[in-house]
Amino acid sequence: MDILKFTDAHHDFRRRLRAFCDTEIIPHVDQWEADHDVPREMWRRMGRAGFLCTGVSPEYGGLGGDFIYSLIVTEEMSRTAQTGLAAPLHSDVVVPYIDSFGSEALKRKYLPGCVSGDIVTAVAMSEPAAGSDLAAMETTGVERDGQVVINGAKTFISNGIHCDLVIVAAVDPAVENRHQAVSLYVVEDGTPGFKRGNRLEKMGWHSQDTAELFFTDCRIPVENRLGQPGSGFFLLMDKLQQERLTCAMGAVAAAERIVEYTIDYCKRTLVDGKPLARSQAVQFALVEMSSEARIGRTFLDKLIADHMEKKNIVVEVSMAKYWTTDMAHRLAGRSLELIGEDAALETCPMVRAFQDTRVMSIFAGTNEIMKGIAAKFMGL
Amino acid sequence: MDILKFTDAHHDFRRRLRAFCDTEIIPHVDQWEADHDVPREMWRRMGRAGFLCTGVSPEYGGLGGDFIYSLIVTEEMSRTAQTGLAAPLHSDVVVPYIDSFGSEALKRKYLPGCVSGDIVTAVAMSEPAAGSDLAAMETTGVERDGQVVINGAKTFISNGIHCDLVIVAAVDPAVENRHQAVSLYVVEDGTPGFKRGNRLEKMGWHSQDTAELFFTDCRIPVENRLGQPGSGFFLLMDKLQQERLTCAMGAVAAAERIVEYTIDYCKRTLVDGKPLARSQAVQFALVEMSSEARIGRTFLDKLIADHMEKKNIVVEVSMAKYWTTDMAHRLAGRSLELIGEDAALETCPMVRAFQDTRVMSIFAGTNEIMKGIAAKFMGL
Amino acid sequence: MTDLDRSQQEIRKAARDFAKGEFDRDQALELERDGIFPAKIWAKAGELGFLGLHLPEIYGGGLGFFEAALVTEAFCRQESTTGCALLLAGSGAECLWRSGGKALKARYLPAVAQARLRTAAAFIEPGVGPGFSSLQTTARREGDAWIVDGEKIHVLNGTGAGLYFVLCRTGEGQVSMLAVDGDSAGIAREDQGPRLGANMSGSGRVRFTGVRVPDGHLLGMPGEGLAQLTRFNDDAAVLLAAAATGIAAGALDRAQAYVQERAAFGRKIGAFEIIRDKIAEMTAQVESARATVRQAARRHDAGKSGTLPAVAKLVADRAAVAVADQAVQLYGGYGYMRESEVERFYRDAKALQLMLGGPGAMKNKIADATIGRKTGKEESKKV
Amino acid sequence: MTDLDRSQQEIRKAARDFAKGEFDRDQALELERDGIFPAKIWAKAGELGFLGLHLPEIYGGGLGFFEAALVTEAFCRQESTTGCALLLAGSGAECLWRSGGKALKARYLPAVAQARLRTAAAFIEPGVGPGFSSLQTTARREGDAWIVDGEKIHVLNGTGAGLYFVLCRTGEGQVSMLAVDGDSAGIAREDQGPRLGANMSGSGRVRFTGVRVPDGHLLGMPGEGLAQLTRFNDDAAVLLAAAATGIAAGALDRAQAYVQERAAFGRKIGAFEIIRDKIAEMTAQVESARATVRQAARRHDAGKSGTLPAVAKLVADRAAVAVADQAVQLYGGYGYMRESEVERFYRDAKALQLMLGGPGAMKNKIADATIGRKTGKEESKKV
Repeated sequence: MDILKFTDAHHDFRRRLRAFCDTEIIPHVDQWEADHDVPREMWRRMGRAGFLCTGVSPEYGGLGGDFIYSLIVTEEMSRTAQTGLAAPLHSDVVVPYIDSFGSEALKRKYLPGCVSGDIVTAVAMSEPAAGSDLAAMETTGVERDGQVVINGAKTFISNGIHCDLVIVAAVDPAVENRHQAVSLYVVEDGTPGFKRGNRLEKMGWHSQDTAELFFTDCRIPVENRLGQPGSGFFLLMDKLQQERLTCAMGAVAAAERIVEYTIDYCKRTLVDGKPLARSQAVQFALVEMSSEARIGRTFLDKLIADHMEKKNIVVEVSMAKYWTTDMAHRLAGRSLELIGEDAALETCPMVRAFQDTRVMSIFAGTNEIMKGIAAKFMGL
Repeated sequence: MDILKFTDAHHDFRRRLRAFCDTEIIPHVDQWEADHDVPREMWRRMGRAGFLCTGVSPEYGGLGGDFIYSLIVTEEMSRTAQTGLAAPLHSDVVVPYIDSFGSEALKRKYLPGCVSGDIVTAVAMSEPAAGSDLAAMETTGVERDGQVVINGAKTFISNGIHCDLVIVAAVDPAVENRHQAVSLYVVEDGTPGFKRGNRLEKMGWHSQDTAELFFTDCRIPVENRLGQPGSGFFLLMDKLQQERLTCAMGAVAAAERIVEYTIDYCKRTLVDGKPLARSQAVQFALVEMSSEARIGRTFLDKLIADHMEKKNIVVEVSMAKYWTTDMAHRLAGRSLELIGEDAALETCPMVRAFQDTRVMSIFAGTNEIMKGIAAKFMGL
Repeated sequence: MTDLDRSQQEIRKAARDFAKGEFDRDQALELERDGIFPAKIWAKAGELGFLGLHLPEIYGGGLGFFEAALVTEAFCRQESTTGCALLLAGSGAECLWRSGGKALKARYLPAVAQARLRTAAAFIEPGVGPGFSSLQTTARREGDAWIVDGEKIHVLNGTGAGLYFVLCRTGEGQVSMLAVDGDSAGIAREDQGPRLGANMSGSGRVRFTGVRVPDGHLLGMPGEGLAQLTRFNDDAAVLLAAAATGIAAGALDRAQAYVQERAAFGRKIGAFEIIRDKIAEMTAQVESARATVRQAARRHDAGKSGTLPAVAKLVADRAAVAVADQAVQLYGGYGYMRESEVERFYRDAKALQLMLGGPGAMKNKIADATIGRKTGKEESKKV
Repeated sequence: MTDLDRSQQEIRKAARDFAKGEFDRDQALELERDGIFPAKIWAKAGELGFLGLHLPEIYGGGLGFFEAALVTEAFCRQESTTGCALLLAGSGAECLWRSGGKALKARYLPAVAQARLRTAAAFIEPGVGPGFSSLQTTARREGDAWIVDGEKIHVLNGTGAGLYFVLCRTGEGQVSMLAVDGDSAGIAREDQGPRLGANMSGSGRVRFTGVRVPDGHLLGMPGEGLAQLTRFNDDAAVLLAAAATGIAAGALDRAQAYVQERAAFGRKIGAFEIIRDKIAEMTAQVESARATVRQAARRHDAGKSGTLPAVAKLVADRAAVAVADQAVQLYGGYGYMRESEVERFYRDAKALQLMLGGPGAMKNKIADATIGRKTGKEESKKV
């Protein structure tokens, strides 16, 4: 039985996207990784081709597609083995804040650009002294006379260099209860007082322009607030289910790619004239890796279906985020061990997979945070 | 979304079965475990109440239910924490051989008794010198003059003491190719030359009457052969998917029971006045255990649905059998660690769970055999 | 700089030979099934000087934890449950050695080393955690004696011990340890039934009702009970870790022999890559546990073992559980049968792992030593 | 019977002090990023006598693997990649020490110990497995010399070595080892690009075209190459395991400091139970790996290490990977950044694990020693 119902339209979309990736992206990926950057133009190419923000309504230029389109984009982008052109982050994590909580004016102003790729987005939550602990956030947003003045620093912000629009979480220092003090603001590139730091050097995600962002008396119109003042926590909670699910989608896609590559490698690599895959120990490892990927896939598909039915599955999604991201990286590690000395070199694609998957258990709420959330909602 | 579609009839069946277990089984289980036996009469009670062989057609007295009934029986029997009244083994593993491959005469003769509980069945494959390796089987079945003469010994046979009917795998020594030499025969209790050994003393499954069986010039009519001569391997292969799936069903049910008990234990047990479940380390362990059980459950449900659609899912079922059985036992081990010194005593239900789940990775083809099968069918 | 000096090699060999000669497989199966202490073997081991090697020489020991660990490993390797029973026969005696008065030690310790006296650590009560803040058992002064009232559970050797080390409340916030003679009036013992493993030692529920204990039976000073317990846990961790190493080694011995003998699919199963892989993993676990336990014992003898006893127990228990589990698996269906022995090694390993508070307690101890105790009792907030 | 004698304690302290004083974090970040060998630190380490301690005294060593392991652990603990580079600088020199002629040893080994010569083990070729049955590189006699032709890959120090130990086919079924001077005509070196870890040592592709090697540069006798390789693998396993232990210990040091300093949810994260649990697990892995490596080194010095070098490498590599991985996790987002150091410790640990054939090769070795080599080459039939 198929848990997710793919239509012909979905299949067709995947075919077109795959062709796009094969010709426009994959041939350049090694260069982007070496450059630690993706050409800004690529976002527009991808948007123009209709592969960004597939969930946005046609009214704003989007496809108005269901969440299966997001899954397809995540899977196909995973195949490209690059992280700079972070379409799922833009389309499924950041833009939905504007789409769901922005005023009609903000939506009209920004969504078409998000869809077309003229606007690249980022969301700025983490701070140097406050990673997963949102209550420790120090960036302030003070609303006065129709303006918001933002001060503070954010770090580990994906798309930090390219973003034209950043959603910033900031606290109102006048509000005692930290959970009612956070608001989300949309800040445009070029706003005075908004500066980017350097590109951060990371273990992996080399083509991804992760950066620090600085706000110094950065003034924006109060209309650029998403939702009510102090509703930030609520808005974040509302969207985190999808963000975590998106992480799990990326993790399962990565795991499947790792399994596929490793099986292929072991079948085609001869050692003393015999394919590696003829070794029983190698076979068992490959079976175990495949099993974990398939088991993770089935769980994920079920949660996607539930998510599309708008079920509250916070416990299950927290479980899926931690389990699938750990699993993907565990598989990458095993892949290196099977491949052996070839995997000591960066030219081996599994090295990139190993380095790229490592962050998955950290971002979008560490896996420890996920377990804490699950425990809380399980009533422990 | 629900992967499996439970109808009102299913729910009603479960309610009746649970009531039966609560009144007829559970109060006696500790005694049965201590006795290392279940009263033979219990099989009849269960059959008369309509809980055996739910898949057998009404024509032979059965319910003619779908495989979801088997799932329900497995789950509810798992709740009883005993293994002697091994309904799933009888209903979903052994009887299907007769139901699928028996002649009309055999079916008319035996199926009604299997359904009513008057006939308890067993399947005899393993031998002292041939566990998972069917090709090394030494028990012979020689057909001559309308009779079959069986000689050999079988071991680790569940229901070995109570069984009224045993399906015996035997090789024709005249056939060179071992894979074409095996036939399956139905042997009745009381047949001269058929003897039972002693009840085997095991780590767990104490109420289960596992035994050795001996055949010495045991003669049965050739009509008691299932299928064609030499078709044994084929018949076994045909039914093993369901047998392994049944194991996975038992494993997931056991895992869920372990999680349920452990969470409850940790919530209600105070240490220095504080519930165990308030400890963060305990919470994380409980979340991890719950996650594994849920992930296994989802994979299992998907495979049950596929199995009901008669899909060939040999790879996935092999994966599920190994992964879920390992998982169930891993959870039992973690449960003991969380419970602590209380779990050093057999009075702790998790000790029985620990001891009972241990065999799951061995029976119905060891988990190493499962991985070998998966590797083979994955083309490694 | 070899690993064992000549005398240690001789001790190990003697222990191996003794175990090989005296431990009987079939008898062990019976004793374990019925939960009976191997009294005869114990007596002989005491007679030959294999017990309490780490106690001072005047009490019948004179060597160290290192040598006691060697003997324990050798015993458990040959026969898991019997080995555990011999080690556990002197359960808690380290408290007496470390903190008891001279007269008390002279009276009881030689009997421990000579296998004339089984001792029992009576520490646990329902709902009492590592902080012992809710300890119920009390000892109050009455003249020149202490009057003990309370109930202990999970007392190994609980029904068979001649001397109990009882953790009691002797005043507000004051926990002390008393050595209570098993013959004292007012002690009621109840067997708690079969154990998961180490089932020759027996778990007992021991009720003390107005039990009169002479003053000299207080170990150390009033209020030193928890410190004594902490120290005891390290002593016991080293020896239990040695037992676990022995169980792991014994399970591996059996698995190695089995895979070289058992055939399937046309050859010895030891020729299959995946079986070889498992044997190698098991070997690595045994060797690594052994090295860790010896390091812990060596440093413990030198009085500076730090986190090593807890590390050794954590690591060796896991090795024992994993190796015995894998041995069961390698044996196939036979591994699940009692007569296979390895099924019992597996249960013993798991039971050993739960002792002294289990892995959680070991980890707490390690974390306390490395990053300090928790700051206050505040519950962790969750996001 | 303590663990380290006074001189060993002094060596360890000297190594720690040297590493603390000379290894610079920021410089290491740069060198590692660019794949540059830390030549200056290496020279100084050689000058001060920290290199090749396990070589004979006349060549600048005079101690044992135990001491060399102590130094390696201390170096890698302070600075993973630099420590690896210093160890790997003498890669393969054990082959020369064990099997080379006196003149050859006198010429090259002191230079290794004094950090004037980097050496490289040139063993691997594409598609050549542990049996070396398809080895392509050949050495044929021509007068009083050998002519070497062939190509090696994954040669650590491949572009920077002054001496290569080259495994060659010298006849039908005959594998031999030659020490080839890096200055010889006919050697072409190519950098294979950035490595996953241990990226200051560089992987090279080295092509030998009609390279003339004097007769005295043959190590041992023709046909002894595989035996030499086996022996070398044990030597190298002990030292690489020590490096892995150092990486694990260094990652733990950093994680401990971090959790005691970083705050979240209103307190230091080291106060959270789950963080304490992780630190305890990491500590257990480090201590257990260390004990195993020391046991292996001790026994290796005594010439009876058996499976221990392979066990030590298997266990210590896993400890290093797991502990560094967990350190990255404890650091959160910062742990994924290059400047955190622990991200590099993690990559180094994983790269180290792949050396000498990785875990699979270690397990094969252990299984060979415990249940014998495979019986023939027959493929396992599956059911």
